[in-house]
Amino acid sequence: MQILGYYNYWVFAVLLMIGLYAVMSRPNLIKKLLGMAIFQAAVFLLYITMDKVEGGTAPILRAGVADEIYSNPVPQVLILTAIVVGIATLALGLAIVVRIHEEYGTIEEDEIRRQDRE
Amino acid sequence: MTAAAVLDAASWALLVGGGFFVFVGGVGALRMPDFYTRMHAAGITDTLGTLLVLTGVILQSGLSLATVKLLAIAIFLLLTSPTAAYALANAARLSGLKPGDAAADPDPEQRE
Amino acid sequence: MITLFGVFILSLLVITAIGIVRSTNLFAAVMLAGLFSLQMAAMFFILDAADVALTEAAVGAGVATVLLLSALALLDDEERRTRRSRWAAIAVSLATTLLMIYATFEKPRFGDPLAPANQHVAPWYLENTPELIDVPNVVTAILASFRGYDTLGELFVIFTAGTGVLFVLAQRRRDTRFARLPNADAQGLRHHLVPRVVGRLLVPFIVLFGLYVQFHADFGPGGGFQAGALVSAGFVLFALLEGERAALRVLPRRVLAGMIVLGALLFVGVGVAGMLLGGNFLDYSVLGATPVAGQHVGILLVELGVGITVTGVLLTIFHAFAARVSER
Amino acid sequence: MYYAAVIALLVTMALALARALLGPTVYDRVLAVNMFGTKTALLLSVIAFLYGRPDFLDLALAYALINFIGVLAVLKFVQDYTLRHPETDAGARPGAER
Repeated sequence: MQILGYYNYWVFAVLLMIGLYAVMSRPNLIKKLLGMAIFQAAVFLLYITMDKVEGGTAPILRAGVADEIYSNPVPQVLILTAIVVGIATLALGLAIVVRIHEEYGTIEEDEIRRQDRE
Repeated sequence: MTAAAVLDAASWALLVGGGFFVFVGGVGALRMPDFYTRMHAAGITDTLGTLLVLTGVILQSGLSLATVKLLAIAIFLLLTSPTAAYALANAARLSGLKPGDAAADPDPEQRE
Repeated sequence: MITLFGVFILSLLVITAIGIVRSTNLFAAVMLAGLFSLQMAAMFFILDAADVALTEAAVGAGVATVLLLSALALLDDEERRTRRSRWAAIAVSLATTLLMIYATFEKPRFGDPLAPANQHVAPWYLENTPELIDVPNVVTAILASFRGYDTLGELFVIFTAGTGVLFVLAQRRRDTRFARLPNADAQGLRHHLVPRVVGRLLVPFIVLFGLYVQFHADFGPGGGFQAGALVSAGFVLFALLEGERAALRVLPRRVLAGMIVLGALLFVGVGVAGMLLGGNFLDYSVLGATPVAGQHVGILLVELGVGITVTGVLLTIFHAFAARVSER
Repeated sequence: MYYAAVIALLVTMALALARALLGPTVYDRVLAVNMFGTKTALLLSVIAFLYGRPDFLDLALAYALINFIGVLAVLKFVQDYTLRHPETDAGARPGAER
């Protein structure tokens, strides 16, 4: 169980780097945006992992139950707003990609660079 | 045997039965040879498994707000999943996918 | 046992993420991203974050897939195979992963109540919320009241992103000005009878559920962010079924723009009202007869402002993309 | 007792994920996503009871209501796609890995 306790952090690291790898190695702009979404999700996972308290329950207080352990509400507040901000910024990224496609006729990064040089 | 024990036993049976059907649906969706048979496997067990699992949980919840919510979940799932299955099959049929068409997976060599 | 379930879902997450990166078809990648979001929501729920899971559910299932698909409808859905060598990227990612995994051994054990993150401010919030604010949902109390200033900032980020999408996409395309014809694209799914009937039946329930989530936020998981995403999911469903024009007749663009501004103004207005009544900016305790009653009024209004702005922004973004698709 | 149902649901989710990764047609992937969504709604409602907090059923309710939207969005996307590209072999595209 000691090892399993670190598994969340390892998955965080792996997901983060899968996202980074997609952004670095794929010239396709939509793929880059999806990679960024994975990167973002990994950060959410890290924060929510840190909120868990052993034997605890979600921080919505129950009437009449004394000395219950509650998980940490602060990371939840941060991530809750970040998810909605994430979708809004993803939409902005998609809008820019759509405009790039209208101007260049492609969403492949190296193709766009080639056209810029000409 | 008390009433509570009977309820527990019934709920056990329903949950295990529901889990079995859900699992059968999953195997069918993976192993069946073409799209329409896969959908057949997934769609029917989806309905039955959902119903059994939710009934099993309802037996445990007693009469409370949770029962109403579970009933609402059951009703909405029973409305939407057959509709989604219908819409999907209809779209596949209209687009010209014939039963037996997608039988073979693409050559693994060609996939990246 | 629950920990093992978490480990299982986390492994599925990694497999899905690899699938997203490796698939050469963007449509397939978007479908896998939908699966990724479902798994994230289940994982958040297992980790005791009910509010976060509800947000991920509302955003991921209702809006994200639709937005990605409407963007994809304007682009090519096939990724061109690249000849570029990937070894540098693989090496950098792998090395960083190993370094980060090495660093995690310094982290406090998973679920440790004595971890610094759980010792700093969280116990104070948990202890004082019943007395100072008196709502059961501590997440809502922190979001709307203790850290209201922070939430205001997040709201303005969303506001700015919505405005940015409008700046980028709202301008008409030059070359298609004369070629605009009434086309089948804008008709939605009108001729699919069964989905249309069932979908129309669901729309009021989705909006009703959104309102429940909005106004029940003090007692259960919910709040303006989730409610905004849910209500806009209801309207997106309506637009998919009846065509975008029918949806714009119900909620025209002007109304949506008004909602974006109104929600943000409501939030700021509550803060300024607190100042005028002798408190600090976003200090709600002066708004009611007693400080606790004032907090209740303030939280209700602030969450309402968040809900209105989020609904407005998400629907504006959806319509901006959908208008591009039907112009083609 | 809940564990039996949770394990069955998790295994089924893995099977659905395998179907989504394998494809081969667009419809197989949509089927997998829809299946996964239903299973997530069930999983969340069972886990809410496992945790002894039935007030969290709201989450499962949210999925039961809006999981359907994704399928309809795909349907509309495919319909528009075949309208715009009438010449392509529709059974294989879009979404087929070639």
